[in-house]
Amino acid sequence: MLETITFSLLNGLLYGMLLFMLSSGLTLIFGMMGVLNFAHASFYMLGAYFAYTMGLYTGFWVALFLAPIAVGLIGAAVERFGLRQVHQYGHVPELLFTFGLAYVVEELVRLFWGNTPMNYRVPEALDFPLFSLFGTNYPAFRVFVLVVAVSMFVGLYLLLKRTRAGLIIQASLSRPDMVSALGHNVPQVFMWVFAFGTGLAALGGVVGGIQLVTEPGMAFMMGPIVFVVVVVGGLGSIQGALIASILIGVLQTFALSVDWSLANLGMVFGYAVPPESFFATIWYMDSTRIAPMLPYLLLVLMLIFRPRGLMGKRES
Amino acid sequence: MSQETALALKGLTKNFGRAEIIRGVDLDIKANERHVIIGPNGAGKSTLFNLISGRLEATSGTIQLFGREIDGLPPHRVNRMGLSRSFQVTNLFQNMTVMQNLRCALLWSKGHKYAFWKLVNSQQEVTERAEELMERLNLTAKQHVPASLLTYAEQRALEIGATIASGAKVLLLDEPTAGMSRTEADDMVELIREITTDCTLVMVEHDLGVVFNLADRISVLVYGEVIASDTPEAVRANAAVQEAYLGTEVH
Amino acid sequence: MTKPRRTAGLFAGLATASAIALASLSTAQADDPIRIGFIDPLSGPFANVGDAGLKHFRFAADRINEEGGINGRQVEIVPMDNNQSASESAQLVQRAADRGIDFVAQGNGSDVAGAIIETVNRNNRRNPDNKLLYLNYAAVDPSLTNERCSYWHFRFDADTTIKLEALSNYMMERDDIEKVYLINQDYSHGHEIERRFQDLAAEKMPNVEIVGTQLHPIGQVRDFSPYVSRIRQSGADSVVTGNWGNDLSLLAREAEDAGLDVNFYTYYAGGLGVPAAIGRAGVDRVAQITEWHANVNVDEGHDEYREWVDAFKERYPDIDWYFHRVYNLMYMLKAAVEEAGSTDAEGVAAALSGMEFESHTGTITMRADDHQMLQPMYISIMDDEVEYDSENSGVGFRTLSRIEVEDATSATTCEMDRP
Amino acid sequence: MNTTQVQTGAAAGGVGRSIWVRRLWPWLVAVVIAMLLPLLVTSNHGLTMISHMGVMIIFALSYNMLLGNTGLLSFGHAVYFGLGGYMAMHMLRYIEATGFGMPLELLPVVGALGGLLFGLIFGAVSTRRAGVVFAMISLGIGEMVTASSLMFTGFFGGEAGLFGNREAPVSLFGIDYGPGRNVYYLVAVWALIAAVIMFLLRQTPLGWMANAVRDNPERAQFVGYSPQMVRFFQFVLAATFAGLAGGLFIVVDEIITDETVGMIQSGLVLLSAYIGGIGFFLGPVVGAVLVVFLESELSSITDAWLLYFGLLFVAVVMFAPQGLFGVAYQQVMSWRAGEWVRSFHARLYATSAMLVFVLALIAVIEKAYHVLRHWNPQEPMPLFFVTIDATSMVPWLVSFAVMAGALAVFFLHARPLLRRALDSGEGA
Repeated sequence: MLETITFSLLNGLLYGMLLFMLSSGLTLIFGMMGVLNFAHASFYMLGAYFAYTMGLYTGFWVALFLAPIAVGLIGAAVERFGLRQVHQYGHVPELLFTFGLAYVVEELVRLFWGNTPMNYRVPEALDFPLFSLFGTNYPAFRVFVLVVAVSMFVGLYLLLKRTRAGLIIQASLSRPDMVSALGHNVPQVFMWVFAFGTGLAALGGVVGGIQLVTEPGMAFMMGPIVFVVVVVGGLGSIQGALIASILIGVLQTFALSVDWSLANLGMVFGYAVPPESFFATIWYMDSTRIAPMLPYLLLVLMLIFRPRGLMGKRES
Repeated sequence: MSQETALALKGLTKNFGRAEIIRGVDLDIKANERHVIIGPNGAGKSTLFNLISGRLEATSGTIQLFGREIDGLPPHRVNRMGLSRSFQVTNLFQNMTVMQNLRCALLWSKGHKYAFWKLVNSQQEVTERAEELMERLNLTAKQHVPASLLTYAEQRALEIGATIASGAKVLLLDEPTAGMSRTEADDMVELIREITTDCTLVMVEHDLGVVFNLADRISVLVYGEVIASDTPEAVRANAAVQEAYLGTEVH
Repeated sequence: MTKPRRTAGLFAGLATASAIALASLSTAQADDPIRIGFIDPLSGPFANVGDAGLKHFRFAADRINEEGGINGRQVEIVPMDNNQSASESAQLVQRAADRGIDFVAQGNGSDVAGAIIETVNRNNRRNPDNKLLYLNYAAVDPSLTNERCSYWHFRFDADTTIKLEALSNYMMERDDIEKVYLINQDYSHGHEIERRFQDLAAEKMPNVEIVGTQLHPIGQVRDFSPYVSRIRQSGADSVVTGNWGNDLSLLAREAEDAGLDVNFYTYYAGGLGVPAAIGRAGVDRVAQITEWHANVNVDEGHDEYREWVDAFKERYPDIDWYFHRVYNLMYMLKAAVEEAGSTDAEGVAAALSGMEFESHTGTITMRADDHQMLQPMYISIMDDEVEYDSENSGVGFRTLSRIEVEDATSATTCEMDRP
Repeated sequence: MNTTQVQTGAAAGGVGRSIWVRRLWPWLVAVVIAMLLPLLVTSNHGLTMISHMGVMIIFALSYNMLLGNTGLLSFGHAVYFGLGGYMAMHMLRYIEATGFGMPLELLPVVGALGGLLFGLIFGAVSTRRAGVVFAMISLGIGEMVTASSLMFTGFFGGEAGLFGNREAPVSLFGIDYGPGRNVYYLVAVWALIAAVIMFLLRQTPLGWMANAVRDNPERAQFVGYSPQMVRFFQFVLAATFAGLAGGLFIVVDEIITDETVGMIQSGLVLLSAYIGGIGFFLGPVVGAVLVVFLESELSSITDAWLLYFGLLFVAVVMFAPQGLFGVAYQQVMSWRAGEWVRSFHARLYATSAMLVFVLALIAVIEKAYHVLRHWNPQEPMPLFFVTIDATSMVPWLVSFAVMAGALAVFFLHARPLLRRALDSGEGA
């Protein structure tokens, strides 16, 4: 049991940190620009593909830095030539623009890289078991992912709290109208925030593409869950995104690793639903089968009872 | 004039964080009186309106409308109980025409509620009443013009029209003449006088000419407290008021 | 509307234009080539799977055409993208019938296969002069040749029951397999394997204890570590799984990462991205049960077929000839059309039903009772020192055992309506 | 989307007979088109496609009751479509099994009731707020229902879905619903009924207040309406019509799978409504027809169809947020205003420049697909009536040159010219 808990925690944390790398950029973009970027996971995918392709020529370590920058530049271009045009029509068209963009990016990835998963592997320097726990090896690359994610959080935190640029961004996370009031070139600021946010997603893709699988469906798979993280954490809140990422990561991992159903709860109270009754399906449903639904349940409940999320300062 | 109390505020307070904006307001407004609230900027007049109309929730205290408690109710419930308000900043259905704005304002009071089995255009009563209102507001010629394309004075008139359309017994008007020229303001005052012959009016106003011309009673709100509430003459003579308000602002 | 006339006029124009466009698109013509409608996902998340199948069919068709075609007629594969959707597929079957296509082929997803059977049945009933045959090359749900069996459906792959039958015949003779863990995707395919394997274990594998069963959501799990730690806790030495795609790749990689020492017996480790995704992690660890794999040609010396496989690789360097059953399907269809003398669905169906065919792996039979192919099966394991690797991954498969036809068969409950 | 908010207002005055005649004739045109369409489309597949168009028209119109009329952006509207469809399918199977006497014509009503039921349940929790909160709740509910489709296999029939036979129930009018044509007429009649009802709903007190709540929820409160209740009623009605569409869908397809409740279906109805134009009653109708047509036909013409689909959508959002119908409407208005007379040549010029650009872009995309996706890129490739070798430089250079040229002409010459033409008109 201790083994299950330890590993669930470790793996939940790891998955949570991957989620955080995606959601931090999304929450930043939302907080600042009010744009719910549906294509955010597409930039995560581009990060993975770019890093894979660059890595073939430059090796993993250079790609780790170059790929997010390249994707960030694409993000800047998308903002400059796409979003900015749509901005005048309001937030719904902005959101729909990114919705369409997600389709286009996926098709382009299929066009250039094909439909099959990429052979994107752990770099040799990290391809060894770091330690062994209860007889199970823990690969070094996972620890590396954790290190990258944590340093990203720390870096982001310092950037926001300690630098002038960060203070501007922070101010505008809670009061977007402030930016222009402070005499900043709003479109320019938006462009770089968007670039920065997509770059963060790409960094998540560089390591996530290895940890998971680099294939054209990866954006579609991650997209909705990242929204859940950002909304649960509170739109525009980096700390909230971190907490929600880990919460959802651990929650999902636990639900998968512990066999549990309402029937267990019922037994504690000495109550059981007859197996043939209407509610029996729900009553005897394993937690493992409910697991994929949990984040969305959390999302809906959160929005009903606390629409600003865990750490959010405003509703929308 | 009947002596029934239309609106009664008791110990009303409102805090924003640690800032106390309304600090224990007690106020009785009789039915059918024209009651004007004055006070310096930042005294909390608009906040008071927002509390009464349900836009904001009071921190403590009670609000009664014809003896029924309304504090804590959402704005639409307050409205249905016979209290209607206008806004300092024009707050209309900008994309709808004059006619549509007035009809929307009439639908609930004419008992149509959320009906989806009858057409708005075939409700003769609503149409007639809307036409009547337009006539009174001098907006008949503009009935098919979207609210966003009206002049400022016309928008203010429509704002008042939308407020009174439902035939509410208590009207809250928030600076109806703000930003208007002298003649426009005079027209507006005439309009208000005309439409409030048989209902209770509570109004926030800066223009003291308008205030003393229209008010049956005046309340003076300073830093979230009512320091005086009396007839215009008595308020004019009140030393505290002169010191706190008139003395500093009126020459 | 304020401007009803204008808007209605526009709408009328648009509708008329599109109607004319429609009309021009859909005219049936029966011309020279024998056409096979290939219905599988060619876009969207499963595109790689359908795309690989299409390449197999095209290659085989080109070979047949080079050899002179069927009855002198060329064979043409008509790709039809179903987006992995059952209802889309049903429409495509209709379209195929409209176009005068006589055969439809499909493989991915038993749900889609079920829809196609229904639609083909319905079409053959409602349009008796425009009948279709459905050639199934990969959908393995047993019900398709049992309670839902149809005279118009022919399955060239072994169904789940047969695969497990073969696997159990292999396992019962291995004394190093004692504790088996079943992990499967939570949908009918996975359920079927779980149920069927448990039955077989009780029936004839006294040496095997099932130490755990697990269903997991399909295509949703990004992190298999909780499952792997459960497998470890169960003390299993073997895992049987019907997982495919990422669900298999991630599972095998996670097992390798965690240092889990078990063998995986799988359905789909051999193709469609899985070898590349698993790589050396699978050597001597991941086994598959299939009707053929490339190194069978080396072991059994099928030189002619090696040439075929090599030519395919030359034409499509990214993938390998994987579906031996597409070879069977195309050449059996050829034989059936030649026997029937035409592409008339009824004649071809009659010829295919019960047909015996000399394939590279031996004599195979399309059982007349239920139109299920009976063929020898191979259990093979990943190996990085074999002649043919899979999809340029550096690992291929080495035969562990060949299961002869009589050990790779199962009874059917099919009660077929025959015309 | 703010162009024609409450279009009823202009004719607010009397309701004379002549107005009714004028109002009625677009519907008569629609009836005539719907009646004649099967004469042009005779193949089974074509009939299925136009039946799907009918279904999608109802679905997209119901979606627009949310997005266009009430300002509620839903990412989970397919939930009600799909669940309605499942309800109808269960009824169909029940009829098949027991011979229950419900006629096929009324089966869609079962779907509508299903939509109503789930609309009541989910609407109650999701309409408290509009905006992002509503959008995210709808996304969450959509994902939850999708996830549960594999948990409750009894209801959803697992991934294989459920089948039914539309010939099993009796017919009210003794019609044989085996042939696709008869089913098409059933769809057409229902689509027309649903469209008329939804059109009239826009003009009821609820429909007006939906617009009011969309534009200014606060003011709506101060005229006595609870925005939440207005949203809730609109939501439930929209879900009911979505369920009706779902019920018709299973009559056409005789199969239903869990993809009908899924994100892709929800996305498709959003695309349909938006591409057509959410500010107009007929916008979603145009969008639905176009989307079904493209989905069904484009995929058999080109591999790149999803890319074109995505690009079309992005282009509409960027350059024509009023939707395709909105663009057409503007052009007609502009024609009426006489602007076409003085700017006809400039318009023609600008449009053809753009058209050339789009054609060159299509050429580039097709060539890219040929080179990158075809097993043998050297194989000659047919493109716009010529056959080219996509691996040689020349066709690429030509395409890019044409693209750049067309863009330059458009931005540097045609557009300024068009602007001048229009401005001079205003001055005159």
